[in-house]
Amino acid sequence: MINKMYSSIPDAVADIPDGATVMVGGFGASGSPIELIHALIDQGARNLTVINNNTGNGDVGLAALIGNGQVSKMICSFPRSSQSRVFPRLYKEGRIELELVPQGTLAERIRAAGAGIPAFYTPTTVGTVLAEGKESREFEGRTYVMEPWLKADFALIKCEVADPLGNLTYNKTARNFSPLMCMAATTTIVQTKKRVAAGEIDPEHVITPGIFVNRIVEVPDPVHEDTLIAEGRSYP
Amino acid sequence: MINKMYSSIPDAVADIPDGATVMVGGFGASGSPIELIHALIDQGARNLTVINNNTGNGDVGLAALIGNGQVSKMICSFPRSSQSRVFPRLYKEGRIELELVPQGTLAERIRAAGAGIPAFYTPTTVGTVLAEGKESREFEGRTYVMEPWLKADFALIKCEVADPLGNLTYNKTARNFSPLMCMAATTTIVQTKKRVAAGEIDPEHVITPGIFVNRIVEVPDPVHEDTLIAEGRSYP
Amino acid sequence: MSTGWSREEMAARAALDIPDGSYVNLGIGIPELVTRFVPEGREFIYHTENGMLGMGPPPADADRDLDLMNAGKKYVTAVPGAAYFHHADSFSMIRGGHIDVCVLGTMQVASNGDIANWSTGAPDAIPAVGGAMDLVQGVKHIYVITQHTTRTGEPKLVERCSYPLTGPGVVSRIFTDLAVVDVTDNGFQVVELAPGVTFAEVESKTGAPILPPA
Amino acid sequence: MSTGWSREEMAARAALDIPDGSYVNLGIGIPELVTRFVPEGREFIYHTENGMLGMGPPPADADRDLDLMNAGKKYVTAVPGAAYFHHADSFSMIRGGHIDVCVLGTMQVASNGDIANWSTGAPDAIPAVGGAMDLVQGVKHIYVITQHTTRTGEPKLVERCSYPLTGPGVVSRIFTDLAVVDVTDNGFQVVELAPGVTFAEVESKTGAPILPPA
Repeated sequence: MINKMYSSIPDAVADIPDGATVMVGGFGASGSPIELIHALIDQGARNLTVINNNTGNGDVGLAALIGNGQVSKMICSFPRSSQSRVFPRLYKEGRIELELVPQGTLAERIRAAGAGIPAFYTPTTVGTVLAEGKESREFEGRTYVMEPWLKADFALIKCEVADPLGNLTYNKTARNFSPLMCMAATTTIVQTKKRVAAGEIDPEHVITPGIFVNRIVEVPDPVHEDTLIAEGRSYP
Repeated sequence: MINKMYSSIPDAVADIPDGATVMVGGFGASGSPIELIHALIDQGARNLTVINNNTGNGDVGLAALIGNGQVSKMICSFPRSSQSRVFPRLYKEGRIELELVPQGTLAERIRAAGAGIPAFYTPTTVGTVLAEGKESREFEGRTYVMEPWLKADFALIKCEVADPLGNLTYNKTARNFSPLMCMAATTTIVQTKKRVAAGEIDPEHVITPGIFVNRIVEVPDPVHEDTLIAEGRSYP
Repeated sequence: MSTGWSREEMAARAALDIPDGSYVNLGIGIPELVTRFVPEGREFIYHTENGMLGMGPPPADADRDLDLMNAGKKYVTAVPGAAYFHHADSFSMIRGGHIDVCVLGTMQVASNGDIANWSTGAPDAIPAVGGAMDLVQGVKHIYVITQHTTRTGEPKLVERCSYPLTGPGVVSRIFTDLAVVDVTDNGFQVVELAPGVTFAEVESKTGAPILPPA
Repeated sequence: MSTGWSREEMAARAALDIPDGSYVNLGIGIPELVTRFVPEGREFIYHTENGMLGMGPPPADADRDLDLMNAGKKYVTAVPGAAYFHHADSFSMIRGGHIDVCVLGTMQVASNGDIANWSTGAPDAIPAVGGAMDLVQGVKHIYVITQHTTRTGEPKLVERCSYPLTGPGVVSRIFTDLAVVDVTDNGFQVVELAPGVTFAEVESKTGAPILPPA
């Protein structure tokens, strides 16, 4: 029987090498795979390029990974928010690179990578400084810019329910970028709140089919970034 | 309260004009909105461009629409099958135009229209006669062709459950092209087997969000193309 | 100091111009107040970029679900008939022209419809764009709610934006504390003045030529 | 007439070369037989282009669901752990390189890996391509199962396809009634002969240079 379950979080992230490109699911705190990120901090891979909508909050999760000096470049749409201090500091010190991508373009570039589409055209950024250096082209009298796919070596994903084949469901708006990142990464690593047997997820309700998932670890009581921050926690 | 329900099938398709481009959901017999198609036959619009994976079977549904002389052009991936006789006859007589599009490209072009992506690149057809006349381009050492979005004025769709806001679910592989066509048509007309109140479909299980749907008619016991053909039926 | 409209009145005035049944995306700040002033007999469906249609009001603290946020990362609820979806589907709704109205705050808006609301362009600022550029290019009608001038009295309605653009030529209507202003082929055009506000005052506080109410 | 492999034996031989846990798409005809010969201890997950992973065997007539078909429009079943999805997601799996193995029938296959299996190119034929061109460009490993020659004895393994291509340089391995043949940088290479079949026979029935088993 196909079984993608791992029993240990450290084992699931053990082979992420220095220099890897890593997608991290989540939009702000919702859907952020904190346990997998903390395991990556313990594991210590450096010089990572990380793709996420944001740059983390407080001193836990993605912000802690950045704060630990493991990330050399962020690809994101919104690198600052009310509780993000780590990235802004490193960025102003010139110690971390930023590729700013509008949110919809970020989502579509990730999907394109998963769908085998090397490039597409979008109206987003036309007429702005973010279109500088991009190839533009007219279709039906309107100008669009060309955007390339965005792939990753690994994706770290949080889901609600998983079966051993890797079929996943999510909870509410914690879904956000995660189904797309599962498609776009060579190796997709998932932490699930609940594990069920194959067949227990209705085939009509599967959000991420198992073909896009490589490894799953069960984390029954995941911590939530907002809770950790409210408690004043930091990691490690 | 927003209510997209129509009580009459003829009313739902009444304004489809001559010369319209109409997407028709379904893959072969599964998911084919037979009642809506038959209403379009009764309504009589002509010179239609129809987009579907196939060209219908027997003398009912899409094949009957074509047989009735209402379709001047088909855009599809597989215009012949074991039970398709109408299209092949008209095609050989030079009375209907064909745009042949590979199945995955057809799906992606429809999605692109719904997603505001005027064109994208795909490896499909590279090195074949179907790439002739298409613009090609290299990305990362591999050749791709550019494909444009594919829009429609109307989409005729069959679903399983709908609420008055237009949230839809489908049944099994009857889903196929339908969620994409809902996105790509200016006016999406849906026949549903079952109607429920808003909120009865779990928000996690919605396949087509209501924003992509304009009109819904309840057809509690839809006929199925395979059954009609087995019974030797024709329409009108 | 003129009387003019309060923040709430600006939001209520904007809500009046949104048709029944519209799919609406609201920016952060004053635009969020629109939900409180939906005119009698109308229903709007709220879209939030992070993946939801049918967004409802904030929950009581005890009822909040840590996995149910809006694009501003505030906790929200779902109304009956809501749907969740991933980011590519969410931005397909935006980019594909399926959202009817987007109401945004802004730093500047120009008489040709240009909007600048994402960056001051200051050299030491950390650029952060989010979904703003997708929204202004994709949504059918871009409305702006803004104070007519900055806190220091500088016009926010200008001839040309000095801040980096979010998008060119996209804004159709502006709701300020002083007036409702359309962006037309002839530039700014006042369509309605707030109670007690004169056209002369609006004109003096606008950084571009502006036409009086017809 | 040589002995060689039967249709079932060809399918069984192909199945031997598919690793455990593979995501597999099967073409119509002999490739469909692969499902009957999954080697002991292995599990394959079948993908069907029209929108399903975890396709199971055909149902009894009484159990068939008119909404559950495969890409060949035959009624099928779903195994535990199956998933349904729309066509764009289905072809993302194909085009995006997520399917491990596709086993196809063919009219011709060339020693450079070209495959022609969608059209004879006859002027009066109605062209019909379906998902064939997506599959050959997207799936990681393209296997072909085919009789070594046509019914009239013409080679199907050729130097250059005379029929219109489905895709160039995409086939990696061919399972015929006479042999297992790899497409290599040096052209066709026999890797295994069917019982009772000589290399000389294979060579004489192949329309291109072919190398003997190593």
